[in-house]
Amino acid sequence: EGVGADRLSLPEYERYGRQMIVESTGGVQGQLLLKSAKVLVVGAGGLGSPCLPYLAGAGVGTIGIVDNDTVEVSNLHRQVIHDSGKVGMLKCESAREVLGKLNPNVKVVTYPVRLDYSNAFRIFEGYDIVLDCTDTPLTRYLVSDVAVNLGMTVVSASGLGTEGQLSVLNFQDCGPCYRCFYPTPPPPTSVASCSEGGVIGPCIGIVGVMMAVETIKIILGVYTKENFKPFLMMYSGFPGQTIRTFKMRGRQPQCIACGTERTITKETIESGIVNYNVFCGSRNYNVC
Amino acid sequence: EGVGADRLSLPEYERYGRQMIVESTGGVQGQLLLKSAKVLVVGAGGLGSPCLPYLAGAGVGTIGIVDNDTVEVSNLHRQVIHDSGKVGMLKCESAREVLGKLNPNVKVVTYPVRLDYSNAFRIFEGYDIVLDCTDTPLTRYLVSDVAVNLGMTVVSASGLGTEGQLSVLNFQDCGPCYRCFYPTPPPPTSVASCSEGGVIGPCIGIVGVMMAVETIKIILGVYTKENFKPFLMMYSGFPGQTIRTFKMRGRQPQCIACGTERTITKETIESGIVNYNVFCGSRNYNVC
Amino acid sequence: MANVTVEFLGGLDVVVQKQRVHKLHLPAEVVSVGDLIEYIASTLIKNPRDVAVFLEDGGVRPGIITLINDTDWELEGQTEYVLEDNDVVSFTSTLHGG
Amino acid sequence: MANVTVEFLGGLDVVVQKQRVHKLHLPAEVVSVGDLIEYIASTLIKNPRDVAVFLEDGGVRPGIITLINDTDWELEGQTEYVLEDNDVVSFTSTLHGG
Ligand SMILES: [Zn+2]
Ligand SMILES: [Zn+2]
Repeated sequence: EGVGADRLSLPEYERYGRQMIVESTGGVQGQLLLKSAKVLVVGAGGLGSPCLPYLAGAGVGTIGIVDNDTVEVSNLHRQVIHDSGKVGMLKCESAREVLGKLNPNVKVVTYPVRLDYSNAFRIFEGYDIVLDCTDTPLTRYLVSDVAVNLGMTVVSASGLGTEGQLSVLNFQDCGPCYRCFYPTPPPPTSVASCSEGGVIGPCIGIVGVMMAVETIKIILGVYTKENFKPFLMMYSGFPGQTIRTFKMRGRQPQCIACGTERTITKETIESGIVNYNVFCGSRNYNVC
Repeated sequence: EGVGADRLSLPEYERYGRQMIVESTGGVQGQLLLKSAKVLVVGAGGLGSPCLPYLAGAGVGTIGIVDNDTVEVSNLHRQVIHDSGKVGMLKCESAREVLGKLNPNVKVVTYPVRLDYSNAFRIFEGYDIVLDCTDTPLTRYLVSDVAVNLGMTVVSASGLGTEGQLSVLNFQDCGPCYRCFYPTPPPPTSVASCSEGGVIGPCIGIVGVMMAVETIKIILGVYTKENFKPFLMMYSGFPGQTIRTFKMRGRQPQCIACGTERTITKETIESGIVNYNVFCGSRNYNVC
Repeated sequence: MANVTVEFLGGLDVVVQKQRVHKLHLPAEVVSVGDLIEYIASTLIKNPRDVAVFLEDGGVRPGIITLINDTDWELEGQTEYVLEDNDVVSFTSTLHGG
Repeated sequence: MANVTVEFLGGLDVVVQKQRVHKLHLPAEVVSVGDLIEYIASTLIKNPRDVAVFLEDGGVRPGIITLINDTDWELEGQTEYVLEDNDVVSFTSTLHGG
């Protein structure tokens, strides 16, 4: 179906027509923005599963997927992009298969590695936006720090139980970063009492699809430097379904990652001076 | 993996463990409720696509799918359960294939027919809950009328552009029905000015996943006759993502479907006396 | 005299220049929601053909739900409801797409 | 004297008997959000071991976001903010699951 990145083929018009006629997408121009967009999704689990098909379906031109986990039966109640026949397969490869069938126009690149300080820059470079669909504080700080250094916008989300949170970080390299919100990492011991929280599949699923909506808005230019206001959205599934939007602080001048006197740079990250392992307590962090 | 409906096998414990430990699900008892639940989904399009995998993933024991449409390329930006290789295939069969791979414990029954007054009762009977994922007023009135006559709860949703609506109707045969909210059908001519509205995939996607959350709550008994309050939820995706919950009227005594002097009965529906074709103008209703 | 917010949701903003939210300073003679509906039809809707999308036989068109402060107007007295300062009146078309 | 609503979100309700929303009629000496935090630690949290989930070094534990009327308390003066009637103060743990 494909033609060059600067125009749409007839099959592409047919495929995307029903979204191109929505005024907010900006029609052909918007579709070309989607086509030339490069989005990196870190984690093909409970958030990445529902998010990825909508990015591919919408026609995001290049999608990278970072995940070194393999599919387990216990994932499938919420990680519905995978299936029982793929147990043991790498999640990034499982997802690639699905996206390739859904929309062959999309270029899918997989990274079957655990994201860490030594490989993050190499993986992130070349992408416009990164989606943080990971499940540990370590990676959340790392994703944010690397994105800030590369000037990338981050769509960051998380979920547990019946709740989820979503934020757009380092928006156009002027919004707040993860460290602006959370300058001090949480102590591993403080979260012990509610360990093993579990999660309702469609509750984290909604948050994953919300990430796709935010990503599309960023690509289409719905958010601008002028109108963007830092926020944290909080979804709750029980007893009633609600989304609350909290107005958040802007970029913090004293932030060690994005502030005026930064100490978190490509050099300090890659040399291992920034100690991400401080978050790696023995506690299970998927909790509260 | 399966054993009888009254207990869980070890593989089922493994598969559902991460949701069973969420307190709101009620653990083993809740999982058994899901296992014995029979849910009918009318429409495997923009709403059914994201909803169905979460119902199957959660372990809803029996899922019926009614849809006589075939997959088209122009559907795929939002109907992400299907794929490009399935163009021309019946949507209900395409969905069945996906659900079967995701969770082989689930019994999936397909109805490749257009729901109408003559076949609705035969299809609905035996199910506990029906999900209205259809796209015309005709079917919305029909689904509600038949459900009221069978005492079934309806999870009804719709979406267009960047917005969506969701309601739980005829809850436990005492909540309001679709006709309580909309006693008079909209005139076909009134909606001409915004025809061909289009839809953003993940926006209708979120509403579809929200349907799965509501369905699971109904099955688990989170809503009771005592605490259930009629509502209409309204999701908007642009510019910010919001869910608003409107408090709605209860069952209307004068309602011709669920009121004290009903004229819409199995007999009047099946004999064709209730004229659903009045909604079938030449206008495209997928609009406003 | 009342300052009210009026919203047009579910695509209904097409009748009011695609502006979803209108903050109105109402003239003294607009007292009830019924008055407000007349006021919208005569003042806010610029194109006379659009009135038929909003009204039918003088009432809000079937398929449009009216809400007063996020509550179904059926529970609030419908057209009789007397507007208060800072009230939010919302009209939403019923969506049918699926 | 102020009547405020306090919410514990993101799983933080474990420290207050799993009750997410508390409507409090505060004693006169609870004036600021800082006072409120002490009040919560001494009165609302029943199990002394749970205080460490909520507080660290006398302040709200890292990883918990505090909101005053849905706005980050960093924008409202943090602990110094003087409570008013009907204020909503929310504490939410940061979720990490994905
Ligand atoms: Zn920062
Ligand atoms: Zn009724």
